[in-house]
Amino acid sequence: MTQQGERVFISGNEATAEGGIAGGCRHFFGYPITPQNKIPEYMSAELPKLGGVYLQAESEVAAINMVYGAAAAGARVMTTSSSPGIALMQEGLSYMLGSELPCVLVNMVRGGPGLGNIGPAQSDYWLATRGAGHGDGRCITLTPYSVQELHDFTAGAFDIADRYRNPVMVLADAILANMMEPCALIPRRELPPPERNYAVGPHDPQERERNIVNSLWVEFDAMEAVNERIAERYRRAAEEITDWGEFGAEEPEVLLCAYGISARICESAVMQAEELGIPTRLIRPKTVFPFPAEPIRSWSERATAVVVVEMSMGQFIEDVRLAVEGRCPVDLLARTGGNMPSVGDVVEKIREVALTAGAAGV
Amino acid sequence: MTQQGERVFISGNEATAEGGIAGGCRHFFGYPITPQNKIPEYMSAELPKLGGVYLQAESEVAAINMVYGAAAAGARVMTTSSSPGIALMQEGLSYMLGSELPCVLVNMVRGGPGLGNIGPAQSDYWLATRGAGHGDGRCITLTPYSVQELHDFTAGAFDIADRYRNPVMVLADAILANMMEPCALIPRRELPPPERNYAVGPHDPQERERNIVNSLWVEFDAMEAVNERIAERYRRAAEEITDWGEFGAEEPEVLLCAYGISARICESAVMQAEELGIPTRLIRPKTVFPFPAEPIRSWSERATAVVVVEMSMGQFIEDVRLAVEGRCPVDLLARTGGNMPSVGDVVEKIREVALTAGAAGV
Amino acid sequence: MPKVKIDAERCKQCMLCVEFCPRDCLQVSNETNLRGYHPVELTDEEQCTGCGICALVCPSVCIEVYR
Amino acid sequence: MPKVKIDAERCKQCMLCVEFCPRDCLQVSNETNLRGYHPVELTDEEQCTGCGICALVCPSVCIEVYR
Amino acid sequence: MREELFMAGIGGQGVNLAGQLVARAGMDIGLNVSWFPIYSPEVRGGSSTCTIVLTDGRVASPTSDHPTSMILMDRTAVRDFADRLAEGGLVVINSSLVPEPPDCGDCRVLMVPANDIAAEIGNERTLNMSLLGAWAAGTGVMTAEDVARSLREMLPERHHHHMPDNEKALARGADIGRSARI
Amino acid sequence: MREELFMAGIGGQGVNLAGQLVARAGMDIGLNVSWFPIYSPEVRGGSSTCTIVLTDGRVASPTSDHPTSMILMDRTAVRDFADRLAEGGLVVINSSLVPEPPDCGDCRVLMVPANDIAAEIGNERTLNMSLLGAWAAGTGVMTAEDVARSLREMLPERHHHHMPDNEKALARGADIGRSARI
Amino acid sequence: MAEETLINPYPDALTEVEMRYCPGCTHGTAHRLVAEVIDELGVKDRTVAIATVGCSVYAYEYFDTDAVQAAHGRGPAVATGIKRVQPEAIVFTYQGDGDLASIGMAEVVHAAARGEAITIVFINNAVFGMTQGQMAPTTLLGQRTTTSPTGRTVEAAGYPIRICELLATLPGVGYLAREALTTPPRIRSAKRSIRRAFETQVAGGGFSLVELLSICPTWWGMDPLEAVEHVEERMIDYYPLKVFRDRLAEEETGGGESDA
Amino acid sequence: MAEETLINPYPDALTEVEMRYCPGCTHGTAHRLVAEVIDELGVKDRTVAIATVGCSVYAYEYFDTDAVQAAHGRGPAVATGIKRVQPEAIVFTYQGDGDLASIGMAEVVHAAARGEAITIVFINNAVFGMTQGQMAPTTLLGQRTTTSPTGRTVEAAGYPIRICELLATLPGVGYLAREALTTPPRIRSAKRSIRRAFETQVAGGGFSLVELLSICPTWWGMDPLEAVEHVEERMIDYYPLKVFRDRLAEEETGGGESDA
Ligand SMILES: Cc1ncc(C[n+]2csc(CCOP(=O)(O)OP(=O)(O)O)c2C)c(N)n1
Ligand SMILES: Cc1ncc(C[n+]2csc(CCOP(=O)(O)OP(=O)(O)O)c2C)c(N)n1
Ligand code: SF4
Ligand code: SF4
Ligand code: SF4
Ligand code: SF4
Ligand code: SF4
Ligand code: SF4
Ligand SMILES: [Mg+2]
Ligand SMILES: [Mg+2]
Repeated sequence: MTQQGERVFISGNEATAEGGIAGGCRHFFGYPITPQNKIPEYMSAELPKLGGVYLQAESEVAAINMVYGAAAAGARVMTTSSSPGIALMQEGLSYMLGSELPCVLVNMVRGGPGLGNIGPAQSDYWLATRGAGHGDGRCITLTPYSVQELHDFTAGAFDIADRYRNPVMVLADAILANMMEPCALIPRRELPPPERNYAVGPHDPQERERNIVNSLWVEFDAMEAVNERIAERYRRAAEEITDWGEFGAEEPEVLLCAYGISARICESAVMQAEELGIPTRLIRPKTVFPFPAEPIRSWSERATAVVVVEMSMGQFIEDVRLAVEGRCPVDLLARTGGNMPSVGDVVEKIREVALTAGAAGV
Repeated sequence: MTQQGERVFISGNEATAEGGIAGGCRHFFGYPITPQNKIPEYMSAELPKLGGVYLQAESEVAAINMVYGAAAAGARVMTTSSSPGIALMQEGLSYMLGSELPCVLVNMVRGGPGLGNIGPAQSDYWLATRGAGHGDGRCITLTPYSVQELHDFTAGAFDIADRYRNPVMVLADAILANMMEPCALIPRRELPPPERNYAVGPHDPQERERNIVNSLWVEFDAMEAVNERIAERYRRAAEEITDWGEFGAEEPEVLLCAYGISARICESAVMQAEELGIPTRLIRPKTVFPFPAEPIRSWSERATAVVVVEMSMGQFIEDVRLAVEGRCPVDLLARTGGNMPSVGDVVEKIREVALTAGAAGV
Repeated sequence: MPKVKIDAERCKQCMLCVEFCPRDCLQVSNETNLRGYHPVELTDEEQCTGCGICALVCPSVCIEVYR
Repeated sequence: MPKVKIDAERCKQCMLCVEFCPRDCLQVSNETNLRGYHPVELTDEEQCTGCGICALVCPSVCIEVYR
Repeated sequence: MREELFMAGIGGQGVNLAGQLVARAGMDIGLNVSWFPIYSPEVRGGSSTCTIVLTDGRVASPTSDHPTSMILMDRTAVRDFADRLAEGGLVVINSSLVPEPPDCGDCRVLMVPANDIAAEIGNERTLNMSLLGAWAAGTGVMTAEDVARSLREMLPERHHHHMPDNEKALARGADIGRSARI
Repeated sequence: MREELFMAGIGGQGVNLAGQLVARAGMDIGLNVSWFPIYSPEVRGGSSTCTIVLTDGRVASPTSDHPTSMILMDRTAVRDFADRLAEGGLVVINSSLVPEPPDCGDCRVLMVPANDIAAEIGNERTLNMSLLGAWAAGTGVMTAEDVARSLREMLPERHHHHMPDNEKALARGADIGRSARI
Repeated sequence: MAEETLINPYPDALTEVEMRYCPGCTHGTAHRLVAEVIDELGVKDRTVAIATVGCSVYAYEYFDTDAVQAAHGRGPAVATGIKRVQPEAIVFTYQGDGDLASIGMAEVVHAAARGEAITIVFINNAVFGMTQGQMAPTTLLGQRTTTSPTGRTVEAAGYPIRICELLATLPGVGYLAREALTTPPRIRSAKRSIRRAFETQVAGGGFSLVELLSICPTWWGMDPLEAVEHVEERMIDYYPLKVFRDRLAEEETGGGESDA
Repeated sequence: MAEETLINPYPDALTEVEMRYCPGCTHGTAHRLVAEVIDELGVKDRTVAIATVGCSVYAYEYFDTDAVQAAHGRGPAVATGIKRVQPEAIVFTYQGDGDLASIGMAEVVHAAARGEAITIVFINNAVFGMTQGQMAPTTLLGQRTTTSPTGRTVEAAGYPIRICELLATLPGVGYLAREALTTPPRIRSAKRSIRRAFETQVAGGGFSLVELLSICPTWWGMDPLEAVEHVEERMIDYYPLKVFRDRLAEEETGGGESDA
């Protein structure tokens, strides 16, 4: 992604925080919540040293609105939270979208619904990809699957947010947040501030007109134009930044689809299935919005069955099914509430669908 | 739906409020927002007369949490709002789900994102059907398309909420809220309070153990069990309450899919298309979660093309595509930001897809 | 002599200036502006001291006082 | 004679009772409970007046005082 | 039969209440009806429009691409909306405010000096009634008496003393309306 | 080569830090590694577990269905987890707290009296080191010296005076570990 | 008349856009006073106005400065975000009583507690104007609104909240006053307080807020003059006009907070 | 020893479940006092405890009454919902300073303003305990926390909020006091206030809240005794112990609010 620096053994939370700094973030507004507390802790120690600002908001509602203000003032700004906190940010996110402001959010998803627990989960998939509150906007959503990717994706998220003037969500989970792995750090850069001709603040009136950041469009046509502008950006993003990884057999019988920590488990399952003689390929989105429908569609034409593995009751699977469009059966392996699928579970599921597909004579 | 009473000429907002009362609601907590202000106004005048409670909450966040408390105490309780307010209720909704509490919400959707405007829109489809905050829960979602249905569905929503111990959302829009039509009112009934063995409050300790309403499940397996229990209820709901209307040609060339106010416009378009010699059939979900996938699937096998009409950039269409699964092309007619598709727009789209399908020799 | 200019198109006929003018020299006119209001006018130039009170209380910011 | 009973399994060895006992008759014992704490015990029954202060300050609600 | 009536004007509730009255009267004579407004954002003033569908069939869309009749109450309304009238449609215009009839092909135009009529009757509140009377007679969807009957139902008791004036205005309008019925 | 080490015990950070040390040492000798914890909800006390993957290939899943080795620090840990060990795996047990070896088929068991060793060395903080030393020697994935080297890197300067004690404990453990290597 | 000069030039910090308020609504008066103060302090080019949600939502069209429209009640949080990025900016929010005292209570209290260097112009008209006259937290007991149709009662809705008295307990507050936009002397006094509040921000003296008792003829069901009288006779009674804190003055005279 | 009697029977309103607090944490003490009061007033069977989010989240396991777990900060809103449905219920929330004074500010102020007939037990330990010791709105200036690693400063985070002083401005409040869970006399006094607060609810005297200065040895980095001393020496200075309002007493003596 960028020039690599020091290689350290580090937790996902710390890698995320340091990724933010590497990406040029100097303003952080957040409210503590497990399992991502190490991020604000890290930021509160580091940002002041860099002349930046760490501010603990009184709530997630306040946090996202501070982010809104900071983004309006032209900052590379970030907030991080976990499920209930992200739910509270929905209105504010919608305002960011309506006002076409960039920011980076991290959601270290935990078991839900409600207070739930602090175990890992992937059940905020819709909240990320279909959320951003009311209205049509969506968060561009990145799904790292390692500490390294948490770092890299968070750092890269700022450029994406700027490019499309849209909130970018890094969607991970309680395990990725807490696990430790080696990570090559991107050097902290003072970025040249990108062109922000929309930002408010002290200015020379000779140089520009006054700026207004606003999401109120009384005229229906004006509002519709905003929606179309946003949709057009999403089309561009789909072409420019859709990203995914593939792993496994070149002539797969079974196609596995998973993202984030589930994809890690699936990689092990791919290897074990191979040993059992069931050629299996994993497609794992690194972006889920925009969604890599194309590779899933084309591989699903060559496979006899698709297995989706996710730590939710069936959210991600809808995007997979929208890509597969009936080309072959799509099966679900779901664990929730903090539980993770085991490698054995996945292998068992692969064996099961391979058998069924075989029996069906496909 | 139930025994019919007086027939009056009434606005959607008033019909909704009176529907709530007819459905047994005596406790209302809400925060004003256009275009549904007539609902709290109506409730503030009527409920106190009935020995009920109208309380204006300090915010939508407070409102949904008051609803949570009232539901925990065993009340038939309701709140109403519009898009930004519903976005603010997401965390609270997730808690209701996690604690398996019933309630009724109404969302009179307006143009978004952000502050947007007060025109009609259908861009909270995901917020309703994929929302309910973080975690896997969803709102059972009803989509009336007339003042009468607003009344009837709202009244009926309380039974559904009780049956599945799940929030039920009545999803309408600024036009349905404000338009006036004749409406046969369901008589106000004092319902026998349904069995609420979970409710807290003064009690005789001889008669029951203490009750705990809670969504915290530290044990992953316990949390997973909650999710499975909820999913099981959704499966039951899919069988028991999925509902939709159909209108138009028995041998359709084009299948129209739309809900709510869009479906009204589509009915006119069906009639006009018929006149133009393009047999067209409308399927309009009355419930969008659970979704009537089955009728759409089977009609899509007989039609040459599907046209989805919605007042959003393409949300509802995903559920249609998940039902159609590639059986025929699915096209979108979208208007947003307060704009509505005209009947002419829809007819034009029908003609267009009929031509394309014809040209493709289907 | 002081002079009071009222932008008739912006006046909303709220009567606050009329009420607070210490010299009672403002009155509603017979004109109707585009919004349908009858704008206020200075009826007695002689009386007006140019004190500016009318402008001070005008919520429509449509009174100019010259002195 | 007053008597103080401490539920050793619940004691978390916070020392608040030891500190506040006006007669200094409580001490950490050599036992280790399941949680790994050394529970407090009454070392000097004679001294104890049964005043109940130890129980008053005990956050673990694990002291019973008989009088 | 399907009548799609579009009404537009400035001045708060007047337009909307008049539209609701037509719809209500339609309901009272057994038609299927809907009334649907678009407010402009200002709290007061600004222009209001509403659409009323009256039919013996299914209302279906409460909106209208090309209304079969219109009541346009001021100049802006005529400028912005007149050309959306359906072919052969009827347009009722408040000629007190818009003296020159719009140019709308084969449409039928009824010029009703509503302000003047109200002034003559000596009751400003009857302003919309002459327009409704003209529309009712002009379209034949209902009679001025139907409108009056429903108005009496809708009006709070304490306003019933306005009924005679309203009925007068309705009748005056209906006279003009009948002239356009061929 | 792929080693999946599972560790469990009570008492806050001890288990996690020891696990992190193994992973870090693995990284330092050029392996691909991951460390992954499950905390129990209480702020303090309660049991902790963690899983370390060490491999010259792709780490893939950081979890382990059937760990190839385990370090179990107390009775609950043995009760709850011992039977998940892979066939032929190695289990290191703190025999100061769990005197009787678990019954786990063809597994290899190393009984390390960690508390006693720490007491002998006179430094409670070295408790986990003898277990790690035994594990390192028992699996051969790394040497006790590798662990010591990485520990020095991880320890803040102000704790370096503990290093000699830690090295002693590692060595004592390694002695026991070597005995199990056939 | 060559010697005649305009004594009240149209404020530079107001655009020419005609304000959409109802006749007599003192939102307009408040806008003018704020704009005059911005002009007088010469800070127009570094001012950022935060429009919130209420009848004054279009404030970004009226103030001729950089502007941000904020979500309902969240103005102080948005202002905080801006100020922390651009400490040189003069940031003010313009909030109604629904916006500030109802949904935005947490944000205003916390901004004040933090001593956030922002200014708040708080329009207390005892009602939700924009959404059709519902009860506000500041609605007086007995007052009829569309959601307290028989008059506000303590039993159903509790007591009206006095925001200044509440915030006066917070040491982070540098300037705090309540004024009324009714009579000419009061309007002059209101302007002095608004000016003082902005001066406090310019001087780095902490959080500042001016509450302005304002009329809503439309939803009070009164004409503007009756409404003015209602403020004078009823509102000021419950909401006394007062400078609650003026830290700059206290510092000048050596007084001030001692307990923080 | 036949004449020996247990002078401190284990409260009926506490379950046997062992509380999960750290050694010395006075959350346990507070629980016990509340349970004793519930017992003494004989209201156990009509009490509904609202557990909120913080170290005391499991309060629903500890209080042997009906219980509801509420979202972070929303306890007063949940309590309001319950009380409005079941006016006979005795409803109390148990909230930490993060829960009540940070995210829950709006809800507590509004419940108090409404004079909602609920009781709040407010544990002020000047830190977010459950989430690993972050700064709270009540963290003292200079205090180190995991998110104020070099000590809280006014510039970065503003002043600590005194909740009682803030709420004392609201006429809806019937009972309001600050106590400390440190020494035996203070603990006895705390119990008297808790009892008074519940009595106020039982008597229909409005909203009641007792703030309890509490220790968090774990995140203060102190042992329990040092922590107790810290409260005595530092916290009480900023948070004076006081009965701010006792409407029942005022009514008895004929005093009380006159301005509402
Ligand atoms: C989240 C949200 N909830 C509710 C609303 C609806 N709303 C708009 S303005 C307003 C209240 C306005 O009252 P106030 O702040 O007193 O301003 P005023 O109009 O009286 O000047 C409300 C409730 C909204 N826009 N957003
Ligand atoms: C919406 C939401 N945000 C954040 C959290 C995380 N959280 C849990 S407890 C807590 C603060 C607890 O502090 P306090 O209320 O002071 O209680 P204590 O643990 O100190 O007793 C936070 C921020 C959450 N559960 N929900
Ligand atoms: S300037 Fe003074 S005297 Fe002249 S009109 Fe205005 S208020 Fe009256
Ligand atoms: S104060 Fe202004 S708006 Fe009101 S009447 Fe006078 S000139 Fe007109
Ligand atoms: S009862 Fe009193 S004297 Fe006896 S041990 Fe307890 S505190 Fe000490
Ligand atoms: S106060 Fe209780 S928990 Fe603390 S040491 Fe004494 S008995 Fe043990
Ligand atoms: S509704 Fe009230 S506050 Fe709003 S503009 Fe009109 S008078 Fe002013
Ligand atoms: S973390 Fe602090 S507040 Fe929480 S239980 Fe431990 S000592 Fe008590
Ligand atoms: Mg207001
Ligand atoms: Mg705390």
